[in-house]
Amino acid sequence: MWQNLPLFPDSASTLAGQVDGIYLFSVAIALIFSALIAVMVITLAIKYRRRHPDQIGSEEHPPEILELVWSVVPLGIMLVMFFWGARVFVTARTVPANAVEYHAVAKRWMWKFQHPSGAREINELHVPVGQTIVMKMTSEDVIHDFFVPAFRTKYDIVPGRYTTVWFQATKVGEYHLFCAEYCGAEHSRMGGRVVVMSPRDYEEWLTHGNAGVAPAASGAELFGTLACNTCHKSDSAARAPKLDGAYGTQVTMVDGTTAKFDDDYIRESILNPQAKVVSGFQPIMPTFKGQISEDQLLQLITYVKSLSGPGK
Amino acid sequence: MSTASSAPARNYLNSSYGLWSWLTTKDHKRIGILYAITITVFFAIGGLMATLIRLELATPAGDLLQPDTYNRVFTMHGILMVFFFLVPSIPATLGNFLLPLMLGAKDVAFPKLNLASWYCLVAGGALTLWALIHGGVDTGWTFYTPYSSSYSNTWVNVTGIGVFIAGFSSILTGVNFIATIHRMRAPGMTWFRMPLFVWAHYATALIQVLGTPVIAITLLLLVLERTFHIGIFDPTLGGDPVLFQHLFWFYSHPAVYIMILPSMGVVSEIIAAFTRKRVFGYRFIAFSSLGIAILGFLVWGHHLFVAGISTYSALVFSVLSMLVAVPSAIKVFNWSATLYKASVSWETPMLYALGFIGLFTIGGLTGVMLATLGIDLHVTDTYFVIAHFHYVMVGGAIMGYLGGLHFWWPKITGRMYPVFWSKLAALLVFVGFNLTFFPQFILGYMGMPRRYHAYPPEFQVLNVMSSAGATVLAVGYMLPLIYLAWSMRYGRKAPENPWGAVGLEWETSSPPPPENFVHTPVVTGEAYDYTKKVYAFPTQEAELV
Amino acid sequence: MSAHISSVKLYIAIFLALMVGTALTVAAAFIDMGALNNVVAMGIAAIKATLVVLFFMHVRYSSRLTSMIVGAAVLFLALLFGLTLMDNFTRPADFVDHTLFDTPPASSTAVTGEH
Amino acid sequence: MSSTDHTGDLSAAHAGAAHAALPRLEHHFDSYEQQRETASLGMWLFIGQEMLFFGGLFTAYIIFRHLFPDAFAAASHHLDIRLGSFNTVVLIGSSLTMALAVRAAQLGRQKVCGWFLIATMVLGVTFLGVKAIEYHAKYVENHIPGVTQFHWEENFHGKQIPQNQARIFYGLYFAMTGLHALHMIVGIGILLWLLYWVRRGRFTPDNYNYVEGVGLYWHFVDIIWIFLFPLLYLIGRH
Ligand code: HEA
Ligand code: HEA
Ligand code: HEC
Ligand code: CUA
Ligand SMILES: [Cu+2]
Repeated sequence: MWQNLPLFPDSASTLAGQVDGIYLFSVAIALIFSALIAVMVITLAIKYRRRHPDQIGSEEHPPEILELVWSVVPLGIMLVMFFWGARVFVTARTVPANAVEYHAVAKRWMWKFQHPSGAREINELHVPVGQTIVMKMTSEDVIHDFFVPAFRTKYDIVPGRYTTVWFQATKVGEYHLFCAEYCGAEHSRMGGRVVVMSPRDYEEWLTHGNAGVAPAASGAELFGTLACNTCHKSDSAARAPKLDGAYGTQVTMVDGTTAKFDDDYIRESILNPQAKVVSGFQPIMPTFKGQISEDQLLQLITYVKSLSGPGK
Repeated sequence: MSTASSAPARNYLNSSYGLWSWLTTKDHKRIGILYAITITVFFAIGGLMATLIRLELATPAGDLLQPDTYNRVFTMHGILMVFFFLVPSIPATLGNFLLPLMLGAKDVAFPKLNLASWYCLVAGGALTLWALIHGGVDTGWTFYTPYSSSYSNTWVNVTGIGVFIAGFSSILTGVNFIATIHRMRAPGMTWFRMPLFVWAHYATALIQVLGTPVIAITLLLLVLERTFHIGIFDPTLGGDPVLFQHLFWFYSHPAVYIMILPSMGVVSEIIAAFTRKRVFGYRFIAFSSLGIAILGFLVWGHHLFVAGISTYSALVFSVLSMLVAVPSAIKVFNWSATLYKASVSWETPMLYALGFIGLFTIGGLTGVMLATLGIDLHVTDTYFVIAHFHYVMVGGAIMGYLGGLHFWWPKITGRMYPVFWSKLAALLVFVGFNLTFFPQFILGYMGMPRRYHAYPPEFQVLNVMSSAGATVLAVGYMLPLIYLAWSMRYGRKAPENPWGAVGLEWETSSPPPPENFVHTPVVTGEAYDYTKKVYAFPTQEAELV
Repeated sequence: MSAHISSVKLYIAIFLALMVGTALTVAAAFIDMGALNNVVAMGIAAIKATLVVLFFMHVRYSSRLTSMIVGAAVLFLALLFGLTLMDNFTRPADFVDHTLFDTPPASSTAVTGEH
Repeated sequence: MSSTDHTGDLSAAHAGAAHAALPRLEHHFDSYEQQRETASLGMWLFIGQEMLFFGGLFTAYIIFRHLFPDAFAAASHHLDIRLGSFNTVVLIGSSLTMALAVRAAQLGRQKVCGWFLIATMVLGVTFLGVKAIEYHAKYVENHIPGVTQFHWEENFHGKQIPQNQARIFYGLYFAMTGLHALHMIVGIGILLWLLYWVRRGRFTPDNYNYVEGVGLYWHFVDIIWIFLFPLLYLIGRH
C-alpha cells in the first residue's frame, strides 16, 4: 500500500508536461511564500514575546515602503502565473488542425465512444499513441465532464451543445477516465479506461471485431434511408440546396443574414430546419427531431462534411 | 481597567429571564447569542455529515453508504456548512454582539430587523432540516442545472426555499450593519478611528446586501424551472444551464468573502490586542477589506473555466482573480509586520490568529493556483479544490471564529475558560486540520475527482490519512464545546478587560449592561492606542468633551 | 438636515413628464429604427426611472450617501450584466441546441418517477 | 423648512391622541433626525438589494432576447399593448398619489395623507385587476408554461417560431411580472397597515419614517414596471 504514494499521476500526453510545469512553478511560489510568512511570524512572535505583564508594544513600525513592495511583488508573480497558465490553457483549448475527430456521447452513467473508423465502444476508449485526437462531445441528459488525469485535461460536456477536448497521447498504457462533473447517483462509477496503444496494435484492435462502419458511411446510408437525397440532389433543379462543397462556406438566408456552414449549422438544419432558411429555397424541409438519435446525428453531420472533401 | 464590577451587576444576561424574554429580545447581544446557539447546531449536523464522508472514504469501495446516500450527505454538508453555519457565523454572532459596543452605540440600527433576521435563519434552517429528514437533497451545494431542475428527485424545492429564506437573514444583517456603521457611531468615532473589525464587517455587509439577492432570485428561478419548466436553464427547452452557473457564482464567489472578511477582522483585533500595538498599515487593511468586497464581484467566472464559457472570458476571469489576491496579501503581510517590536502574548486567541495566518496563506495561494488557467484545467472538480476551500474556510474562517470566540468569551459571558484545555484544543485543531486536508491537495493533483463515494485503490493511503486527521479535528472541535460550556458556570469571573486590550468593548463591564454603556462614550483618538487613553465617558469626566 | 418638502406643482409636473415618456416609448415602438429601438426604449425608461428616483424618491434632496447606495447597486448590476454577457457574446460558435426535443421535457416525469 | 429639533411642541401638539404610540424615539437613537436618517438609509439599502434581486431576471432576459430575437418579438405581440399602457399610467399615477401622501405626512396632514394612501391602494388594486385579466387571457390561450400545456404555433414575418423559444419568453414574462405583482400585493398590505396608523395619528412631521419608507418601496416597484413595460410589451411592434 505504501509504495503507492506517488505525488503525480502518470503523464501521458503532450499537455501533461506543460501543466506540470506551471504547477511546479506555482507550488514553488506557494512554498516560498508560506515558508516566508511562517518563519517571519514565528520568529517575530518569539523574539518579541511579552516579557512582563504590563509591557506594551513599541510604537515603532517597519518602513511604510513595505506596503508597496508586498503589493507589487505578489502582483508581478501572479501576472507571470497568469500568462504562463493562460498559454497552457489556450493551447489546451485550441484544437490542432491535424486532429482526428472521435465522438463521445455521455449519459447517466456511461460513455459511448465512436472512432473515425466507426468502431464503437462503451466506457473504454482505445486510442493510438502519437495521434492528435479531438473528442467531440455531447450529453444526453445532464452535465458530465471528460477527465483523464494522465492527459491533464478535461472539459464539461453540456447537453444541447457540442464541446471538445483534444489530446495527443505520448505513452502506451491504461489510464483512468473519470466523469468529473457531478451527475447523480452513479457519478463516481461513471468512469472507465483510456487505453493508449501503439498504432499497430490499434489497427489490429480495430480489425478484430471492432471495425464497425465509419460514421461517414453510416451517414451516407442514413441520407438514403431518411430520404434526404430526394431533395438534396446534385442537380441544379433540386428543391433543396446542394450540400457538396458547402462545408465551411457562408450561407445566405432569406432574411439576408448569413451563417457559417459548420457542424452546428448542419445540426440545426436537421433538427430545426425553419430556423434558418437558405435564400432561394422554400421552408419545406421537415424536421427530423425525435426521429434520429444523437449518434445518428453525428453520423449525418460527418457525412455532409465529407461531401466537401477531406480536411476542412 | 480596574473596576471589575464584583457585585452581580445588572447585565444583559440577568436583566430578564425566561425563554420568552430571549425569543422576543431586541438586544443585539442576546440576538448574537441566539445566533451562536443556532449555528452551533448547524455546525454539529454539518460536522456529522463530514464524519460520514470521511468514514465512507476511508476505503476505496463505496461500502458504507449507498451512492445516493453519500450524495445527499455531502450536499447537506455543503449546504449546512456554507449557508447555515459559515455565512452567518462571525457576522451574526460576534459581529452582532460587538459592532454596537465597538462603535459606542446602544444597539444596532434596526433591532427588530435583527431579531427578524434570526427568525429567517431559523425558518430557513428548519425547512432545510425538514428536507434533510425526509430524504435530503443530492444536487451538491451548487445546485447545478439541469440536474437539479430536471433530474434530481429529491427535495430541491424545499431546500432551495430554505436557503432563500436564510439568504434574507443575511441581507437583513447586512442592511443593519451598514446602517449601524453609518449612523450609530459615538461622538468622535470617525471612520478612521473605527476598529478594523468594523471595517471588515462593513465590507462584508456590502456583499451581503448586494450579492445575496442574486442567489435568492437564482434559487427562485430554479424552483420555477423545476415546477413549471419555464425553460431558461433546461437545454431540452432551449435554455442554458451555464447561465445558472453564472448567476449562482455571482453570489457564491463573493460569498466566500462574506465568510473570510469577518474572520480577517477578528484576526486584526486579536493581533492588536496581543501585541499591544497599533496594527501596521491600518488604512491599508481597512481599504483592502473594501477592495476585496468590490473586486470579489469580478471573478466569479473562475468556477466556470471548463464549464463551457468562452476562452476569452476564461482569460478575463483568470486575470481578475489574480487581482483580488493583492488585498489579501496586503493583510497577511501587515499582520505579520505588526509583530515587529511588539509585545506578543501567546494566549489562546493569539494561537488561533497565528494559525489563521498560516492556513489562510496556504489556502489563498492554492486559490491563486486554481485561478491559473493551466492548472485549473487539470485540478478543477478534484480534491485539490476541496483542499483549497477547506483551507480557507475551515483553516481560515473557522480558526478566526474560534479565535474571536476565545477572545471575547469573557466579555460575552463574564467568565474565563481554562487556559490549558483551550491551548490544547487550538493545537489539536491545527494539527488535525492539516492532517485532514493537506493530503487532499496531492489527491487532487493525482486526479481524484470530488463528489466520488468510491475511488480507485491507489488513492487510499492519502484518504486514510485524511480520515485519520478528521478524527483529530473532531476532537479539537469538541473540546471547546465542552470547556466553554463548563466555563459558563464554573469559570473564573472575568474582569472588564482581562487581556489589557484597547477597544470600547473593553470599557464596559463583563458582561455588558443591556444598554451597553452607562454613559455614551466619546472617542478622542485612534483605535489601538496603547499609549494614551482615547475613550471618555463625559458624564463621569465632563471636562473631556 | 431637514427633510425637503416638494411642492404639489412639482410632483404633478414630474407625473406629466412621466406620462409623456410613456407615450413616447409606445410611439417609438411602432417606428422601425433597427437596433436603435432598444436604445430608445431603454433610454426613455432610464430617464423616467431617474425622474422617479430624483423627485418622487427625493434623492435630489438627500445626502450623498443615498446616491452612493443607488450608485453601488447600479454598478453591481452592471457587473452582473456585463460579465455574464461577456461570456454569452463571446461563446464559441458551438451551437446551443435550442430545440432538441420540442415536447415538454421527458424530465417532467423524471422528476417524480426516477429510480 | 421645519427643523427636526422641536420635540417639545410635537408632544404638545399630539397630547390629545393619547393611546397612539406618539412620536416615538426608539431607545437606541439620540434624536429624531438620527432616527429618520437611519430609517431612510435602511430603506435605500433594501432597495439596492431589490435592484439586484430583479437583476438576475433581467440578466436572463437580456441573454434570451439576444438569442431568440424573433421569438421574443412574436411572443410579445401576444401581449395586449393597450392594457399594458393603461397599467403603466395607473402605476405611475399611484406613484404620484404616494408621493403626495408622503408630502402630506411631512406636513403633518394626517387626514390628507390617509386619503392619498387610499388612492394609491385603489390604483394598485386596479393595476392588479388588469394584470389578472391579462393573465387570464394567457391562461385561455395556453401560454402559461407549466400551468397549461404550453402551446405555440405561429409564424412571425414568415419565420416559424419554435414553441420552446416562445415558452422561454413567457416563462420570463410570468416570472418578472409575477414577482412584480407580488411586490405590489405586499405593498398594498403594507399600505393598509400604514393607513391604520395614519388614522390613529401616529405620524408627525418629525416622525413619518414609515410613510417615507413605504413610499420609497412603492416608487421602486413603479420603476421596475417602467422597465418591464417596454421590455415585455414593446418588442418589434413595427
Ligand atoms: C472562505 C472562502 C474562500 C476564500 C477566501 C477563497 C479565496 C480564493 N479562492 Fe477559492 N473557493 C472557495 C472558497 C474560498 N476561496 C470555495 C468554497 C470553492 C469551491 C466551491 C465549489 O466548487 O464547491 C473555491 C474555489 C475556487 C476556485 C475554483 C476552483 C474550481 O472549481 O476549479 C478558484 C479558481 O480560481 C478559487 C480561487 C480563489 C482565489 C484566487 C482566492 C483569493 O481570494 C485568495 C487570496 C489570498 C492569498 C493569495 C494568500 C495571501 C497572499 C500572500 C501570502 C501573498 C503572496 C501571494 C502570491 C505571490 C500569489 N477558489
Ligand atoms: C464551512 C464550511 C465547511 C466546513 C466547516 C467543513 C468541514 C469539513 N469538511 Fe467539508 N465541505 C464544504 C464545506 C465545509 N466543510 C463544502 C462547501 C463542500 C462541498 C460540498 C459539495 O461538493 O457540494 C465540502 C465537501 C467536503 C468533502 C468532499 C466530499 C466530496 O466531494 O465527495 C470532504 C471530504 O473529505 C469534506 C470533509 C470535511 C471535514 C472532514 C470537515 C471537518 O472540518 C469537520 C469537522 C467537524 C466535526 C467532525 C464536528 C465535530 C463536532 C461535533 C460532531 C459536535 C457534536 C455535537 C454536539 C455535542 C452538539 N468536506
Ligand atoms: C422535403 C425536402 C427535403 C428533405 C427530405 C431534406 N431536406 Fe434538407 N433542405 C431542404 C430545403 C428546401 C433546404 C433549404 C431551405 C432551408 O434551409 O430550410 C434544405 C436545407 C438543408 C441544409 C442546409 C443547406 C445549406 O446549403 O445551407 C442541410 C445541411 C440539410 N438540408 C440537410 C438535410 C439532411 C441531412 C436531410 C435528411 C436527414 C435533409 N436535409 C432532408 C429540403 C429537404
Ligand atoms: Cu457523469 Cu458525473
Ligand atoms: Cu471563487
